Amino acid sequence: MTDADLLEMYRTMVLSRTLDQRIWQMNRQGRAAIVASAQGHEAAQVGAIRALDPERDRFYIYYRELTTMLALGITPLELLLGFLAKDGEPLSGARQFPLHGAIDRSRRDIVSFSNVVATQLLQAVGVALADKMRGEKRVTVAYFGDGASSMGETHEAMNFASIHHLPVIFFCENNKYATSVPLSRQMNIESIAARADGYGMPGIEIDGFDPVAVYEAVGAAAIRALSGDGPTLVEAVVERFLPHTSDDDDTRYRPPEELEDIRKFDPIPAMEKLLRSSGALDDALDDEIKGSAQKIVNQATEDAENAPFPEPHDFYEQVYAPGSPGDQS
Amino acid sequence: MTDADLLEMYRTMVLSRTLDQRIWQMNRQGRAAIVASAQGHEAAQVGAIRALDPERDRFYIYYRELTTMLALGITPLELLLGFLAKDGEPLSGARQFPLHGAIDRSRRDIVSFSNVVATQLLQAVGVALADKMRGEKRVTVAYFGDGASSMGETHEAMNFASIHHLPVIFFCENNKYATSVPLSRQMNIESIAARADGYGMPGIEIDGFDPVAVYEAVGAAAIRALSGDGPTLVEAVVERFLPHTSDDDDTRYRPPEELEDIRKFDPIPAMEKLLRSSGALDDALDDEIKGSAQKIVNQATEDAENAPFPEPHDFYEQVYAPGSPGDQS
Amino acid sequence: MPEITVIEAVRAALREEMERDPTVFMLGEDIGKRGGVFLATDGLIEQFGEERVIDTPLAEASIGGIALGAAVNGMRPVAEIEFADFIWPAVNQIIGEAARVRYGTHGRRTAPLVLRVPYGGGVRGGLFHSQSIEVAFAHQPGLKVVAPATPYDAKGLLKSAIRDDDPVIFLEHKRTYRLVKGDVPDGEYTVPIGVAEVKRAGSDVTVVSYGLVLHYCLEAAATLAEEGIDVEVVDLRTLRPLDTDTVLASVRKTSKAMIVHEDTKAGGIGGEIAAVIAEYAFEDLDAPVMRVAGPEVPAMPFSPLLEAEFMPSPEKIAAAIRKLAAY
Amino acid sequence: MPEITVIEAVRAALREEMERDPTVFMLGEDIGKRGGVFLATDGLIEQFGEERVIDTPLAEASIGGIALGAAVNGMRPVAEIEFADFIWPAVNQIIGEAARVRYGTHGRRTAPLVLRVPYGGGVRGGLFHSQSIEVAFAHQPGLKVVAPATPYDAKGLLKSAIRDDDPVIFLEHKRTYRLVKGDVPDGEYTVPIGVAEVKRAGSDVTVVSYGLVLHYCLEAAATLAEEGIDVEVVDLRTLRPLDTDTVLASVRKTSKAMIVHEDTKAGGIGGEIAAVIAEYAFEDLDAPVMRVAGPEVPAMPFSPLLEAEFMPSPEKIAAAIRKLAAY
Ligand SMILES: Cc1ncc(C[n+]2csc(CCOP(=O)(O)OP(=O)(O)O)c2C)c(N)n1
Ligand SMILES: Cc1ncc(C[n+]2csc(CCOP(=O)(O)OP(=O)(O)O)c2C)c(N)n1
Ligand SMILES: [Mg+2]
Ligand SMILES: [Mg+2]
Repeated sequence: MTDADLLEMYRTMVLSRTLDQRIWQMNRQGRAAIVASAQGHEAAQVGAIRALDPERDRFYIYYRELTTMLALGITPLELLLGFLAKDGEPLSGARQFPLHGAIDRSRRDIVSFSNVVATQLLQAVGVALADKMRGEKRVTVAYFGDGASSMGETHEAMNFASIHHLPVIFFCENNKYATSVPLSRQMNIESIAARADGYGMPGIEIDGFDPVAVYEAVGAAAIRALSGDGPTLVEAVVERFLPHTSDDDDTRYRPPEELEDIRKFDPIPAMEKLLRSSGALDDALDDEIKGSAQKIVNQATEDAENAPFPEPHDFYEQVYAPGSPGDQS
Repeated sequence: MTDADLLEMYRTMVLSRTLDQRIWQMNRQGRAAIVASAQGHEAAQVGAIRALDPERDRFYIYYRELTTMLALGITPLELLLGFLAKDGEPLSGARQFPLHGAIDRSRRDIVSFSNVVATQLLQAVGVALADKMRGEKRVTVAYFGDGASSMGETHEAMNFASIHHLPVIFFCENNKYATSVPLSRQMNIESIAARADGYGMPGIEIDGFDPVAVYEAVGAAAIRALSGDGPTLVEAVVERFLPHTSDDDDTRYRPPEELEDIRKFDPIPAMEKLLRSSGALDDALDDEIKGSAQKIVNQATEDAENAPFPEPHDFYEQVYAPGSPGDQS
Repeated sequence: MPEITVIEAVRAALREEMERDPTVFMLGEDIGKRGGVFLATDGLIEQFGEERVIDTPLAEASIGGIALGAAVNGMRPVAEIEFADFIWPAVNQIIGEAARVRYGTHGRRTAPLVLRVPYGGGVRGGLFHSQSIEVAFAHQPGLKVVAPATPYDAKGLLKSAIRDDDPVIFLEHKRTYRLVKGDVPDGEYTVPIGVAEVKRAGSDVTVVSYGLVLHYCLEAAATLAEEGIDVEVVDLRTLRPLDTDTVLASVRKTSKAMIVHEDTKAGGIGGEIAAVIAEYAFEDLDAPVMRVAGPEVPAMPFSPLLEAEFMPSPEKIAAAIRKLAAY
Repeated sequence: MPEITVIEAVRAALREEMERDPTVFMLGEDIGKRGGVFLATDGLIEQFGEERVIDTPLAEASIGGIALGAAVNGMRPVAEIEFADFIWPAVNQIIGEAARVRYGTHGRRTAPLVLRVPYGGGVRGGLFHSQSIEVAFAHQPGLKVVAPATPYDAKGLLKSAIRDDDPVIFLEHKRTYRLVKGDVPDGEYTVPIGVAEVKRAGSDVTVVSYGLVLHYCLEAAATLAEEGIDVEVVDLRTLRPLDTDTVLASVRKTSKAMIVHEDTKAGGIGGEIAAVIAEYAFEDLDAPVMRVAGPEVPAMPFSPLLEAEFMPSPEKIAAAIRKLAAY
């Protein structure tokens, strides 16, 4: 990985954090209805995308993938339109929660239909099965949290993908909490990656604060997938810096020491330090990166706030295929 | 294990085989609607019960547990009434398939509500949770097949039981087929017991043709359960000697060589040989055991055939609690 | 009589029943220290400990199946599904199993469990935090389905549900949690399952409803009273078994019937009520049986104008009643 | 026109569609060498190979979810649920997800999948091999639900379902598989989704039905014809979207309506049909809208006399029609 690569990752992480803070703030001001923050997950998300091909691969994300979206080229304005449920939102026409729906396939194959945890895993497996049947060489990445690992469907998805050697990467962002439920009440093991053995696939646990480690693990998994050898479970251990969502209050269930501890190490300043020490980053460049993130986010905020809410004129559209029985549009 | 123990196991196995053959034959004659045979599973089932306490423990069985039922003291007549859907059937009042329903709790805690594969596992976990909450020292055994291991609910059951150190034995009778689907299309691993690691519990694979090996494995699991240390996954590898059920035709999907191979070793003659070689069994005793099994089954057949079908007079009973809203009885 | 909210009524019922009966316990996601995402179980883990207030893994099939097993083994579990939208993984255990335990064992086992299910929209919940899921459950014999609209009914019916010897699906409309207030006596009382209530007496039109939109029907009735239309509003309260007697008595009096629910129309509960009226009150009817219900789209959208388009409102309901009254 | 059975019609449709369109493939339990437990897929793995006829693990959520993923990614999966009774683990993916894909992505993704579901009783299937499960699906906007009764309709509708761009639940009544025979042309044809058919014209009473009991209604109609009662029998064929025009036209002609289904009554499809009639044909009705349906027990029992007690029969239906005709 070159300094240029590292710098680009850094730029995306800074942009993500800036945007994330803005959205959180807008929620607190009553301007955004609900927000799930990616703060603490940025390094893992940016490292994973770096190892993949945004044009070739398919991304079955979940709601905490703000950095992933930015790394895949979705703009802050588009994302903000989603958070404000405004017209022009690119995933669902503002029919859905922020980050839910799908990006036009001609642009990116990013899908996150639903809020229902873990449903995307079986769907991602079906997507990969279709690619395999057609002989298309693509990787499908199924993103999920530690909480999703408890769902029966997650078991079924891993099992099927491994039986059929499907080109899937199961990418787990383990932030040690499913809303308020800590790992110790979710499982009697230390590492989710340890489950991989039971499906006959490789599993690897990595430090999700280290984007290069994530890049390497996902890269290896992608090579395996593209070679037809089957799926891999990659577990990136991260921290959730903020409450589960803007509706949550994590002081109810996380001890004060823990809340203090998790903020002690932050992958973004860590990356800054690394880049500065290698000489790739100096004050001027860092100012440019942070300043431009701020500018982009400010402009996007203004534009998104000025956008109208969608009117219900197309309310009955896309229930069924146009002209098909049941179509009321 | 004493010779007397071994002899009693042998007696149950012989009775089970005799009854099983009778039921299969009655199905072929159009006298029993549907039959799932336990032939090939007898050693595993009898060995497991030997290690448990029929009065203390709870048995969440599935449809292939004919030997288990006999070993727990349910009579051939009672079972035949079930296979013929006759009045006096002790599990469901003949509302259900053979072997489905529940035995009066005052007699035995044997439950098999439903034909829906794997549903019993989560229920068994809930049962064990209740025992733990009340401080009752009992083992709950959840029986299932290799096919059931694919269901999401199986994953959830094992995970929860292990988190809460519940007194459950997950007893898998792996006969290498889910109806027609061989292991290789069910999983990309060799042994289901290997999954146990991923839940933080012990898993052991044993030869299900060896009742003593099964007895020992289940015995160790019971001690662990009763000590409050949590669940164990015991996988008994067996063979399904007959088609999946009487509605199935296994020659459609099992190669002729395989069908021949699986019958080469039969745990019942093997047990006979073992007992004879130790001197515990001679011709006279063997004749008595086989003859009495035949007599019991003949008498039960006659009695069951003479029994009437239940009339619909209580058709609306037990939909809701008597006198409760919705009760129509 | 203190005035409390629906969520307070639910919480009070849970606490009192746990105090009364040691076999009552709770399981669900985030119901422990978090107190439930709606704070229905706030304070319970502190009072009763984590043995009786169990935070489950994120796994709804587990919540259904483990509650069922514990119920069969002598306990009275009260399980929470975090949002109704997430109930589908549990239906195998609830519709498939719990509903049939008593019948399929000829009474040898029973399943006295309660599944508390926050449902419904108008809360900016979008496609997956707004669902009405009553139809699948209300259709299944063996289950009871309760859907209170007021704090009084919520508390009294939840107590009845916990004491009931059959599986009960207890539907709590999320929008009523903090919006709807009402008087609730301090002492012990229950409200019987299976009994509807006339929430407003009237002579011109019968409106049958439940849940959040019951309140919208009452609002509409108040508006129409000023116009000289006297509306009787029947609150079903229980969706299985249906109290058809109360519904039919009302229709026989007014001769005009309308059903209002938030759930989508085709195949909704309204169809069953209309069918009962069309069969058993046919001779009394002076007008078609009409329905006001959610539109035929897969779920409630997120953006505010879209959500408003979905929801029945007092105005939409009043307009429909006006038409029916004029028939 | 050769006479074939329903199962042969299903098999022919599957084979022809797989030959026609390489994106069509099959997945389910035991559908490979076993040919499906009802032999619906007999011979397909030999003709199309195990890449296009996939034996899944015993896991219905997988069948639903993987079919959905493949459909979203350009394929046309036809999934089999071995028995309707086992569909519940899949509803999270079908009702929760597949039904909402098009709406929730504003058309950016679609889910052209078919779920073939053998359902219904009268086959000594007991509590868990006899279920009618149409209600939960027919209530969900975004899904289409088809339930043919004859070989001709089964073949033509299955082809339409496979070519449809939305998720279709295709209900095959198990008892009709070998019992019901009928003429089916050799060549290519389809039957449109969403269109009911008058299977017998008559002037005195309209009977609306579908599936196995549609045939019982026709038997009852034949009996009653000899008694001078002229029954019109409407076969719904599609349960969502409902063809209310055909139903209403018939009721406007006969002025008397009855709905017959095997599924239990309260909250069944019959409620919706009755409601539509009570709203839109009110002025034309000369009698209450009546329903004949399964009893309010959790499921169909196994023992023969008990099963018979559950099932609607030509005699029970004829008796009910006689009453309605005499009203
Ligand atoms: C099936 C289902 N159950 C419950 C919820 C409510 N819920 C939303 S997110 C969440 C926690 C998810 O935790 P995890 O998978 O670890 O992801 P994280 O938010 O920590 O990134 C819960 C319980 C849901 N969306 N879906
Ligand atoms: C959820 C569910 N899906 C499908 C079926 C149909 N079915 C009944 S038994 C069976 C195979 C079970 O195999 P396994 O668990 O290995 O048990 P075995 O019969 O081999 O002992 C299948 C597919 C079912 N009963 N339940
Ligand atoms: Mg987490
Ligand atoms: Mg097996």
